[in-house]
Amino acid sequence: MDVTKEQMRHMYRTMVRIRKFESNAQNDFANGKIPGFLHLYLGEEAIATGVCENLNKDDFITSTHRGHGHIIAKGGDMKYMMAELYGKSTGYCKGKGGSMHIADRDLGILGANGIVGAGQDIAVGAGLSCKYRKTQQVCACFFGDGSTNQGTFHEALNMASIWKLPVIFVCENNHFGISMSQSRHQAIKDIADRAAAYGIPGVAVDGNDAMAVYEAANEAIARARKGQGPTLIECKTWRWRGHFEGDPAIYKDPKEQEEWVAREPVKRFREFLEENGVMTADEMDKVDAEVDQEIKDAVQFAEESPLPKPEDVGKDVYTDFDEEVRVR
Amino acid sequence: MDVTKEQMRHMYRTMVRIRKFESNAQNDFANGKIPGFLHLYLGEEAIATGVCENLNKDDFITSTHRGHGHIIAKGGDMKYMMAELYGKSTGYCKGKGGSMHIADRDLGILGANGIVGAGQDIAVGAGLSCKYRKTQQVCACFFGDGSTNQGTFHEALNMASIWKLPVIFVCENNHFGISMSQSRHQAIKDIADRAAAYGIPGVAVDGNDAMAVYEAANEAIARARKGQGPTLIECKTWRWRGHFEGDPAIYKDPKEQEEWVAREPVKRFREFLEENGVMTADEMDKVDAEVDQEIKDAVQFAEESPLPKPEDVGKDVYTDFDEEVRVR
Amino acid sequence: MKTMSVMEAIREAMSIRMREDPNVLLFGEDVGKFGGCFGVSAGMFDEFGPERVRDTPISEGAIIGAATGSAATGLRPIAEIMMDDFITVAMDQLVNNAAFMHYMFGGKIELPMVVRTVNGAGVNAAAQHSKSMEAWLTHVPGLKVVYPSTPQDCLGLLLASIDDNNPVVFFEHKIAYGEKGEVSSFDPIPLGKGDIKKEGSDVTIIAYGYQVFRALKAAEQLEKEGISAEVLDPRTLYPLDKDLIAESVGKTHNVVITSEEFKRGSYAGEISAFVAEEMFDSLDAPCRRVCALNTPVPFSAVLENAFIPQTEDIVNAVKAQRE
Amino acid sequence: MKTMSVMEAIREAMSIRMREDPNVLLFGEDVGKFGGCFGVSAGMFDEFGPERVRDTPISEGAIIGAATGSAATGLRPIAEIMMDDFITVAMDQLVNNAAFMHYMFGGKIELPMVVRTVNGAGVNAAAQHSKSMEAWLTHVPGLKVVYPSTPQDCLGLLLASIDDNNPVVFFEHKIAYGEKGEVSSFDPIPLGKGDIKKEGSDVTIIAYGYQVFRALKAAEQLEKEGISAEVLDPRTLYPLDKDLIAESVGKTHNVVITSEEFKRGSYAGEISAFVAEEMFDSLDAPCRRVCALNTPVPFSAVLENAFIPQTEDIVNAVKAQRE
Ligand SMILES: Cc1ncc(C[n+]2csc(CCOP(=O)(O)OP(=O)(O)O)c2C)c(N)n1
Ligand SMILES: Cc1ncc(C[n+]2csc(CCOP(=O)(O)OP(=O)(O)O)c2C)c(N)n1
Ligand SMILES: [Mg+2]
Ligand SMILES: [Mg+2]
Repeated sequence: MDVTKEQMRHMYRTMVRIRKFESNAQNDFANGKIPGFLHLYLGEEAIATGVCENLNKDDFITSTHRGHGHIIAKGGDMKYMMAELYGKSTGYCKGKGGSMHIADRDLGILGANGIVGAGQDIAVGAGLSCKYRKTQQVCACFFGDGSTNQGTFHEALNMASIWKLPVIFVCENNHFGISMSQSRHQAIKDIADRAAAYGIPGVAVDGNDAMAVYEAANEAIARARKGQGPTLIECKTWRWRGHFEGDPAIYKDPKEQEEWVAREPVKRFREFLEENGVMTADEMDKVDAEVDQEIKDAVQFAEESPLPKPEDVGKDVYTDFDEEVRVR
Repeated sequence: MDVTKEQMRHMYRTMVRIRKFESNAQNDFANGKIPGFLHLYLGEEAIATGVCENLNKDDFITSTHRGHGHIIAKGGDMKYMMAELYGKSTGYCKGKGGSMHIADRDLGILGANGIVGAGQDIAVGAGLSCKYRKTQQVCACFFGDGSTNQGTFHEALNMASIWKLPVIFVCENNHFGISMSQSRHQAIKDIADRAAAYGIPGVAVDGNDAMAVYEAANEAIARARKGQGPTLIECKTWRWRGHFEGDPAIYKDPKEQEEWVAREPVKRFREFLEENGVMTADEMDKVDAEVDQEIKDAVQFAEESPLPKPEDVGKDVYTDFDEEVRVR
Repeated sequence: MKTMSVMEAIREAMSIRMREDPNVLLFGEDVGKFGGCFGVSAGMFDEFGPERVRDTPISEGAIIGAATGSAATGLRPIAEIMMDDFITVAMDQLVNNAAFMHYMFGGKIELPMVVRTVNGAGVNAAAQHSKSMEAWLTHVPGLKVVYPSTPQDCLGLLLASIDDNNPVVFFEHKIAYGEKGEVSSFDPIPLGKGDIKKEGSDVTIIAYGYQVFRALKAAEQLEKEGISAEVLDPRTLYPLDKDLIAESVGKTHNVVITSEEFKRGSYAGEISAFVAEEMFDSLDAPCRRVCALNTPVPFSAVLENAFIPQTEDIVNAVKAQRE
Repeated sequence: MKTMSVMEAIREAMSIRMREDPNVLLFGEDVGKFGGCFGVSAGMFDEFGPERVRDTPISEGAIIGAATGSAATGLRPIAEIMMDDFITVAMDQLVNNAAFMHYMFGGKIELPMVVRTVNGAGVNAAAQHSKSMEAWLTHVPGLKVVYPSTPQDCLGLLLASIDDNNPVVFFEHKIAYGEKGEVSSFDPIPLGKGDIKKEGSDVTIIAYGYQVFRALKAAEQLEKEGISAEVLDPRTLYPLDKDLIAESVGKTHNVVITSEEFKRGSYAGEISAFVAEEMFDSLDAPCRRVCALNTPVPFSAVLENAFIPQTEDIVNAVKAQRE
């Protein structure tokens, strides 16, 4: 594998950025600073990290309701993310989207998405665009295990397959769709096996191992860039929290939870980096501290940012005119 | 296999009934007696015949836009079918449905269906009902190769699989969805292979061989009645005509067409029956003649039947009140 | 007499019928042990078991398809679509099949099925989790559409919906779940009968769903300013109680309609059109509609509050109409 | 000046833009060699090749999703949904995503995409192949909705739709394809501008799509009976040319609106409501709506003819309004 030390260091930073962003969001939600539905990526950091490390700035991703990790890994700016979570006018979506709709066209982030399964066929469109315009771009499409039972999964994989589109379908199998365990929502063990239905490669990897994810994505992306079409990568992982904040997740088996938390991705990656002499504990601690500061700055930015103005509610429906606003 | 001679004789009659009904419809359409869209089942007769021979009167089927064969095989009355095609008030649907919507609840026929893929999850509902009410009923669900790229296919097979519903998914792979050949609309050869994505059995059979279809269906239905869940059966066949009457089907390879017509199901079944001493040529000719008479009677019934009354347009929207009708 | 929340009333109606009729069952995403995304079916899994309170995969199309197929073959399913927003995924099953089947098949198949789903803004859930799309459903021949407000109405109308032999879409508003009220009857309330929630003589405020609560507050405020508002809750959107509306309009000669829909193409608009078309001479002034804005539902509270048709908007509309 | 059919005009508009802009492409079911279910793209495959006139599998959701994703990333796709009836399958992609994206993302992603689809009864195709569901789309913030009638309007408005940076739903009527007319301009016609198809002074008949042709015939008949009808074709349903409507109503004081939709919840109803709400004092009589019935579309010609809003229904409505 051709991963450089620099990339691995970058991956470490990415994972820590996700972890700390999410932990902070968890607190902010508990303290009532973040409204709405909040779905955290805690425990799944290795996936976005491993995949996005392979992507260029002009590559695309589609994301889900649980999107913060993807956005951070693709280079999203925490300041604007935080401001969006807070509903501020400086947020990525000017406070119109919130946690479930963060997007950044300049970074190729085609949006978090509140509709389960919606990202899959948007990714097909992005892939079509890359192929049609004959660029070397690709689109990585993140989605959960639960979403693989939506019709969109099926239609998207089929269409990407016949058109040999440069799309990497990344299934984050955290073993639950809200309260429904994978073993109850489908009668197969490896979601990767579904690739055969479309005549495309399917691989299952340890989603808590950033290097394993990196490797699988690297191969899939190389295939895609060569015009050989899509790949389905299943990353096995675990959702640490409830489905959304506020869900006590009583349906989880505490033993399983414990086992998965023991295999936690950030610590594992730290150990890997240390063992392989890529980074020392001190260097990593330094990164941690820098990220702490980044979060602090982002929170401050968000807190100090103004709320949207009510009269802005009618803007951005269309590109060329504003909608009427009620005057009170 | 436990098929009786009587069943085989019945299968012969069914195939001939379908063949002759469709040939007659083809003519009637050409002569302007049947309006609307007409999708013929010519060349695919062995499938409906082989599957439905295994079904009881109280078993269910769901069907497609190309539904005449299924309805005849499940016991549909040609008189009411013909009257429906003619748009008469004595038709199965009182002239409200036409070719694409023939249904007969008493025979378990849950309707032809003009929406590609719609039958699949209606069949799941019927299967749920059979299982929930603990009857020994099953539902056979017919659909085309093209429809296997709809999301409904995927959702239905997944749901039927996890709930182990008594549904037999019968894919009629006639190698085309309108003008798009199977080799272009999906990157796999055997649709039966998609069963693996749901952890259920999938088998591919020669769809022009009534006995092969019977056999595969027999096994699947036995499984279903035993509570072992759904099966996907792919029946390879060929659409003789254009997609609908009026389509010259220039996109078809004449050589392929010729080869498939040479493997035509009715003639093959005749030969099989004769060779195995089930029926003599004379006996079969007699059946043919009887069916000719049945068709004649059905046409006469349809022709002599009254048209619907315009004021009936507002009836049957709801079970308990009529909709307003415009007075001219 | 019993005090209940809207949520409890809905749960009670389902439970009553499930106790009486083994062919009634509930399915949807996370309706089982989890008790539903909002907790509506909490406890029902324990009472009725996994066959009758059934978790589904995330497959809205198959959920509605399964409701249709099972209703056609002997069951009386209640299918829950977690949010109205996700009904988009199942529009084909609901419209081209469930709604039209009885007609397409010449009246020969009946579909006693209820689709329960959840509407409404006000919880900062943004564009894909906050809509109120009842207009789509009321436009469709073959569907009945119910959108009750009070606990008593929710209970009685859900019983009637389950008893109905046609596909019924039953709307619930996520903010309304906590609203409490007295429940004195456990009988079905016939679909198609509206109710006067407050009598008045100067203006008829037609409101349904959560807007009833906002309209009642508005009426209270108006009362203080000497304007007597009647609050008419149609409860069932289709069939619509046109007689009750005609009666009320015949008395007040002024109509304000409020709903949480996007204003353009709203069912409130259909009511406005029908009032103007059929009761033109009874009207002293043009009808006014107090709906949400014609924008996707925004996330931030400031914007969402501007989006939602508030109590004061109703008050202002009534006053403006009298000028 | 050239005589063209509606179908040719639509094909011409697509071809013009595809010749000019390599980022414009067409995809949908059987649009390739087959030329589309109704023949609209006949010959385009030969001119533009399989990459640009692209057959899709039967996956309407993925078709709209692919349009959305490709529009967001540099293309200007035209996606064909074979019939309006099948848009039900893709409502989620079209509404929760394509329509809302620009807003949800704070104005930062533009979606220059056109969804072309085919409406209408009259060919004995029954309930699942004959609907006119424009009301669903006009209700959705973020979509523009175009429904032109004449070949000239089809050409100019499709050019403008392709040029637009918002998702546009472009309706065609299957019976209208054969209508011929003169085409003198190959320039875009701006979205949101209506057109007076025939001047008149006694009543404004608002009609769009195929109803324009029926309305023109009705106007001719009325003329003979001494009633001067103006036929106003909004052409774009949203944004709607309210100014033109106000101008016409200010002159005629009477409005009849016709569309082939199910009457209840129709966009015709929205227009009726808006006229009554905003031009109440200009009206001599209540608006009338001449729509299809509130029934699924029946198969048999006798019933289908009763379902469709016919020329004589428009004539009758205008006359009844004057009584
Ligand atoms: C179409 C649709 N149906 C249902 C939901 C409600 N919902 C939100 S997230 C979720 C579970 C998704 O599970 P999975 O795909 O495994 O993702 P995870 O939450 O585990 O990351 C559900 C059912 C939705 N947002 N959209
Ligand atoms: C949802 C939907 N999309 C498209 C169509 C138009 N259509 C009717 S039949 C058909 C092809 C179906 O192909 P297949 O499933 O293979 O069945 P076959 O016609 O070959 O029997 C298409 C695209 C439709 N009726 N419904
Ligand atoms: Mg999951
Ligand atoms: Mg086929």
